[in-house]
Amino acid sequence: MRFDFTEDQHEIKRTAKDLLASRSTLEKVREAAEAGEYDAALWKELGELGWPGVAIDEAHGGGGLGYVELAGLLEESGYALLNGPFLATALCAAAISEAGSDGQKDEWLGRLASGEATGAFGLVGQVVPDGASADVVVVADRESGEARLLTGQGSLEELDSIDPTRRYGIVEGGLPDGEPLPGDVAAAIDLGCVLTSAELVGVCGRALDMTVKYVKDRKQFGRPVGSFQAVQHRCAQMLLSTEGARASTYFAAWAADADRDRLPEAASLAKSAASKAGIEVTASAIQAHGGIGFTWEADVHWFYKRAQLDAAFLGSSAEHNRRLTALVSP
Amino acid sequence: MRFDFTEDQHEIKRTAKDLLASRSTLEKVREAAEAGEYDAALWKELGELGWPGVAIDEAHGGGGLGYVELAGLLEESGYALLNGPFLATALCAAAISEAGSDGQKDEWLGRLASGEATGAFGLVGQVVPDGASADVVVVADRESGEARLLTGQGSLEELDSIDPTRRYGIVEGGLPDGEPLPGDVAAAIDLGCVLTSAELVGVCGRALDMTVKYVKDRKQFGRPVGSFQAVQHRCAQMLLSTEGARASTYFAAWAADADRDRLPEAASLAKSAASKAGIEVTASAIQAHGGIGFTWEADVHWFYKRAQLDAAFLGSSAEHNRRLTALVSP
Amino acid sequence: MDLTFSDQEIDFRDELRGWLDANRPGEEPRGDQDAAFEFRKQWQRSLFEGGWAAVHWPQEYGGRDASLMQSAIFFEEMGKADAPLPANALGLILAGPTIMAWGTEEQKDRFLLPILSAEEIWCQGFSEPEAGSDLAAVKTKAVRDGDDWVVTGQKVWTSAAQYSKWCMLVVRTDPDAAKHKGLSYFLMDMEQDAVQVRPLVQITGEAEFNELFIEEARVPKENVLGGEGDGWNVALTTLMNERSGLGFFLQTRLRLLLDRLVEDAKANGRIEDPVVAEALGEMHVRTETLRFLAYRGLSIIEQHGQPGPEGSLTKWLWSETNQMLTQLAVSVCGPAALTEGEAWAHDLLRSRGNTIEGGTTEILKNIVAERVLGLPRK
Amino acid sequence: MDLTFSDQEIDFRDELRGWLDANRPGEEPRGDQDAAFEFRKQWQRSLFEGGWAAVHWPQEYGGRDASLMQSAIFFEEMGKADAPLPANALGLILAGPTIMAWGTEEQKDRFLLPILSAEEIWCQGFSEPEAGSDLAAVKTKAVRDGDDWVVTGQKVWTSAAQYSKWCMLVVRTDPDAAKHKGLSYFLMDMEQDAVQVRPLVQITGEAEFNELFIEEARVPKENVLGGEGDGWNVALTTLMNERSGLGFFLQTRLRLLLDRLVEDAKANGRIEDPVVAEALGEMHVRTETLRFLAYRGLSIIEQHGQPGPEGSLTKWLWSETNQMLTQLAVSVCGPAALTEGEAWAHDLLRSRGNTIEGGTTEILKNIVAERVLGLPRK
Repeated sequence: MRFDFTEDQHEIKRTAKDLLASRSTLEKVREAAEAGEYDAALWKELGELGWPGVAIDEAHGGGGLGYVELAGLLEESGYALLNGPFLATALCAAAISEAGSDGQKDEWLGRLASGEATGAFGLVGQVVPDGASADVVVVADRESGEARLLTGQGSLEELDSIDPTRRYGIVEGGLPDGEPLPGDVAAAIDLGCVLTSAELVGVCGRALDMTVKYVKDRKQFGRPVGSFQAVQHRCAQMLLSTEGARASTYFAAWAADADRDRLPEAASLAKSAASKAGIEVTASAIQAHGGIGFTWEADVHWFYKRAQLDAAFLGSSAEHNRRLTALVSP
Repeated sequence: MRFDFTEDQHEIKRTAKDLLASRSTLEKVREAAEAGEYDAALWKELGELGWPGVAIDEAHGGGGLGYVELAGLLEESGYALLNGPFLATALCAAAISEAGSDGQKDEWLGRLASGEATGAFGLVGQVVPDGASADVVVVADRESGEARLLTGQGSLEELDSIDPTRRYGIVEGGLPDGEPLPGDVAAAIDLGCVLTSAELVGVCGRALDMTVKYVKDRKQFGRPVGSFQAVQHRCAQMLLSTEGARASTYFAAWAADADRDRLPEAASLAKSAASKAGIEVTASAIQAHGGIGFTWEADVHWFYKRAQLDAAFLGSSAEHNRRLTALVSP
Repeated sequence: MDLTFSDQEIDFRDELRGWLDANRPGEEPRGDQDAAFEFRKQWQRSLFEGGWAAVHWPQEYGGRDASLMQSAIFFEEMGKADAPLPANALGLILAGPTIMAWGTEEQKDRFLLPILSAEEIWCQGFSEPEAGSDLAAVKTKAVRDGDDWVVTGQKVWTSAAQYSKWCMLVVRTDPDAAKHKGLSYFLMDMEQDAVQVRPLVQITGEAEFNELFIEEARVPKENVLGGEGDGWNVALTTLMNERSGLGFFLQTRLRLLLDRLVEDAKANGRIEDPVVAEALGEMHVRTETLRFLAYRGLSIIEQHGQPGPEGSLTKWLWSETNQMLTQLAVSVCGPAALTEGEAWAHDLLRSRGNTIEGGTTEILKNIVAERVLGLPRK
Repeated sequence: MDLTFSDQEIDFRDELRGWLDANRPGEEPRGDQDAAFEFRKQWQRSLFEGGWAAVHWPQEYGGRDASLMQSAIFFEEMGKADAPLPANALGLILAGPTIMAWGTEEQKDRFLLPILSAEEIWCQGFSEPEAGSDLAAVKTKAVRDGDDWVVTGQKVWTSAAQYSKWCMLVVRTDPDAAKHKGLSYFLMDMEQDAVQVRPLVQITGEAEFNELFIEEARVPKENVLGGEGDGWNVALTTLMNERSGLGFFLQTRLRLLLDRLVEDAKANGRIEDPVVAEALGEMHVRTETLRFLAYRGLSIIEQHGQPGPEGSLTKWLWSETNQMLTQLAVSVCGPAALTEGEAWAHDLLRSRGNTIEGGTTEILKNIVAERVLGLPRK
């Protein structure tokens, strides 16, 4: 057993981190958020690097790697709050790979892999990341197990959410008109949970790193804030939540690649842990920053807002907890 | 508005505290728990002082005071873990006063008031404080609103609980055979919640006092344990929980005397707050005592065990939370 | 124990309700801060004309000599009527009482009436970027120049500074004295070029607070409150007033918020889910407990002349509950609670400040542990 | 990333399973501590004869040179088989490895084999009534008398002391040295009148731990482990071994406990209550997360030679989850979970010790903050 990335996987992740640290800084994320648009040049570059298609099979123009590698990239894109529709496109590609017809795969996977087209994926009645701006959207209904493919930007109504770093859409009413996807819709949703969890792990990781740095530097009552036991214990709890979410998410990504029987349970374990961690860790980060953390100027609020949206997306922690009990007690 | 005892009420409570501090010390509670029996002399004395009958009307041989006074006494008896069947007898008297027939009142209230007879009260399927040793037991069913009066010691099966400071019984199966009580059974249960909450407030208060004293004295790493911020914040949380439960319970006791329309809500507010506080505060007390707190020799575990039983009795915090929502959204 | 209002309290409440019925504030403008402030200023003028601007002030200064309980009733009724806070809340609650306690007759004559009438708005210059909650670490300094003090430094978290004529300013007048000595309390005129106000945008996108950049501002010596070097003690008077009564306003608002959430949960059927029902019930318990604690705290002071532990618990319980309640709204109301501009979404974000502003929860717990429970300082 | 066991790991596991199938320990006697200990001693003899007593020990000392992962598998399988811990757990896990690291050849020859075979049981004499978790505050002192050290003092929380032949004892041999200097690490013979053992009854009514009263006990100088004054460092070796592998045993037990609770909830229908279902699901997440963290921690050490943060998180998460789970059992199982002698009732009480024994959660959080996150000490 090796519950850790291989050297190649580590290398992919490290390279991604370095790239985003210079190309998608929080200053740029802020600019894009305030302007309401993404960095098109960066998206083009990521497409050339093969990010959106890393888990798409080679026959459809993808990198032919797995969900473990994709999860590693998404963790880094969450860490950077990547200025672009990477999660949404990856989710859409995963859904079409999993549940699409051969024709749908042929039509879309190559374009999504190269970044030429952007995608989105979501559930009926819910908020969909980048749903209003995507070229192709897959909307699924967990109850009925059906899904539809919608093409053309604007096929979902735009929703102006509290997280302005991303363009959201909303699916109102029931399942929209569109091409049905014939494959395993439940698996597509589970993959979505895994990948969103990976982003949340990155969000938590960054909120924790920012907080640790801040409380080491910031002094109050004549000593670093981070030397107060209450702050120390808060940071320790943030670490526990983050590492727990990370371990569960890595397990789920591995199950997506290598042990599909365990995917439903693994996806809910990951999404439950990551949703809870996301909300708690980012709220804790604001608190540990004190007054500064409550300002627009400090960057910590972007992570809180992203975590709120991601935590609700594809099912909250509470919903996945119930699903887990239903899985063991059918 | 005066959200505080009157001078007379304070005086009753102070006197009770002083009496119990000398007559029902934790050493004596421990002896009685280990021997499996109560201090009969103390019970006789309390009967002479009129404790069990303080809220019973004068026509039936009681003190003619109210549930506020009784709650004050019960808080002190919880604080001392009073070595005797005071709560159970008070609950039974309240149930008969509320729901009993004239005949039942005439037969039992005077004897309960004087302490000549002991009583108990509980719900079907649940554990009943002092249920196996009482001379008269009222068993109620919240669903059907029915109640039965059972006479003679041993009318309930004994249950050897984790709290050996008290003799418990259990009502197995449905409503037992016995004389029906014709009156307002729901109100009798609500009164039981209020009075049990009062005991829990006392339990919390004592656990907090013991803890504060301990962490002031005990030194580790060269300084008092109570100077560590984690311990300080733990104690502060214990105070918040205790004071919250106290304020809610006093409100409910007042409603029992003076505003019966609000009794159902007030009883659930009190029992929810007090049950939660009881479990949390006493567990926290053990933790703050460190290894010592985990020993039989230290007294703090008696409070934890009592809190566990009281918290489950007549409905847990979660059950009362749901009831509150049902009350506002019928 | 008597949890009904006394006749006197009922009279007070009924008179207030009658006045409120006849003088509804109307709907506060949303999204335009200046308009909203103007609206709250008008509202205070209306209160002033009705004699309701500062019920807790002595009659001689235009108040009603209200008891603590009446003051609580006042804020509770305001909360229930969904009335805004008066524009000059800091003047009414903080500056006024502090000036009454420490001011000279001249200062009282000069400052109190314009506070009441909202003619002159006040802000509070205590916090500093480096000092945070630690008043003893104040660095803004003042040096004497003839009859004036010349002030230089920076303040932060000053709400309403852009609308204020005056600032309650804590400054260091003696750099050599021990940390909390050497402070003085100034009443600083904001209308001078040496004082620059920069809005501090918060995570909701609003700017309730400001930074204050002070570069050789002048404060005449007659505007020192208390004596030179008395700043610490004068500031404590201000801080002690900080939450008096206001807690009832917040509690009442919380109750209204919970009622709204219950209505939303009924409307969309989520209340049928036992998990939601239990969580709503828990919020009900916390909200009512808060109210009981607040009233009990007042009763204890009225009966015993000394505050019990309750006063230091209510802000902590309120802030935590408000955060839990708005988070619960996300699961009850779904997308709407995460949509920019929606009330729930705003409240969710705004609530994160509750455990920071006016003393972080960490500091409040320290205070409870050390001052209420008497645990040893390190 | 590969979360399947390697062939070598599977071979190891299958061999162990085969042996376990043929050598079931049977049912541990309940309620009689001496009989239970004798049972666990027999169980260790059986493990010893099968070559399974200490898989993580080097082959030359009778172990199997097991990798960390194999060691984990060992404890996981033991947990799954509901096997008891071997009687001499402290000898196998703590004393053995510490003696291997610091002992002379004579000491290794003398002590290791009887540890393995359960012929000589070991206990740990670190904690003291006044010192608690603070090893630097150890007061038990030893003075030299010819070739012996003469030891006087008191120890506490020594489990299995009444059955032990030897004690890992931390004593102060130099009263003048700085606090954590001046300590030495003795291997003390328990079979002398100068050592009195008094059982420490815990809140469950059982006595897993003891107090040790030491009044001029003698320890020959050849029973000092490491050099005089090396006690702090030797003790750290012991403490570093404290939870190795054992965590998997606890995690597996927790999983079995949760499975039992789910079965109980199915049997009495409480699982139909969404509030119960959600709570059970949360326990599921915590329990599996614990397992993932534990395995991941091992992988990180195996890959990078350095522990990641996981190792310091698992005991904390385990203890908190065990408390939550047993409390949940009260609401799922009702009266049975509060009945003396019932398994749930026992586990509820016993779980309170989890956040105290082996390092309180407060101490663990300090360690995480300072050593893992690098936050400044005060």
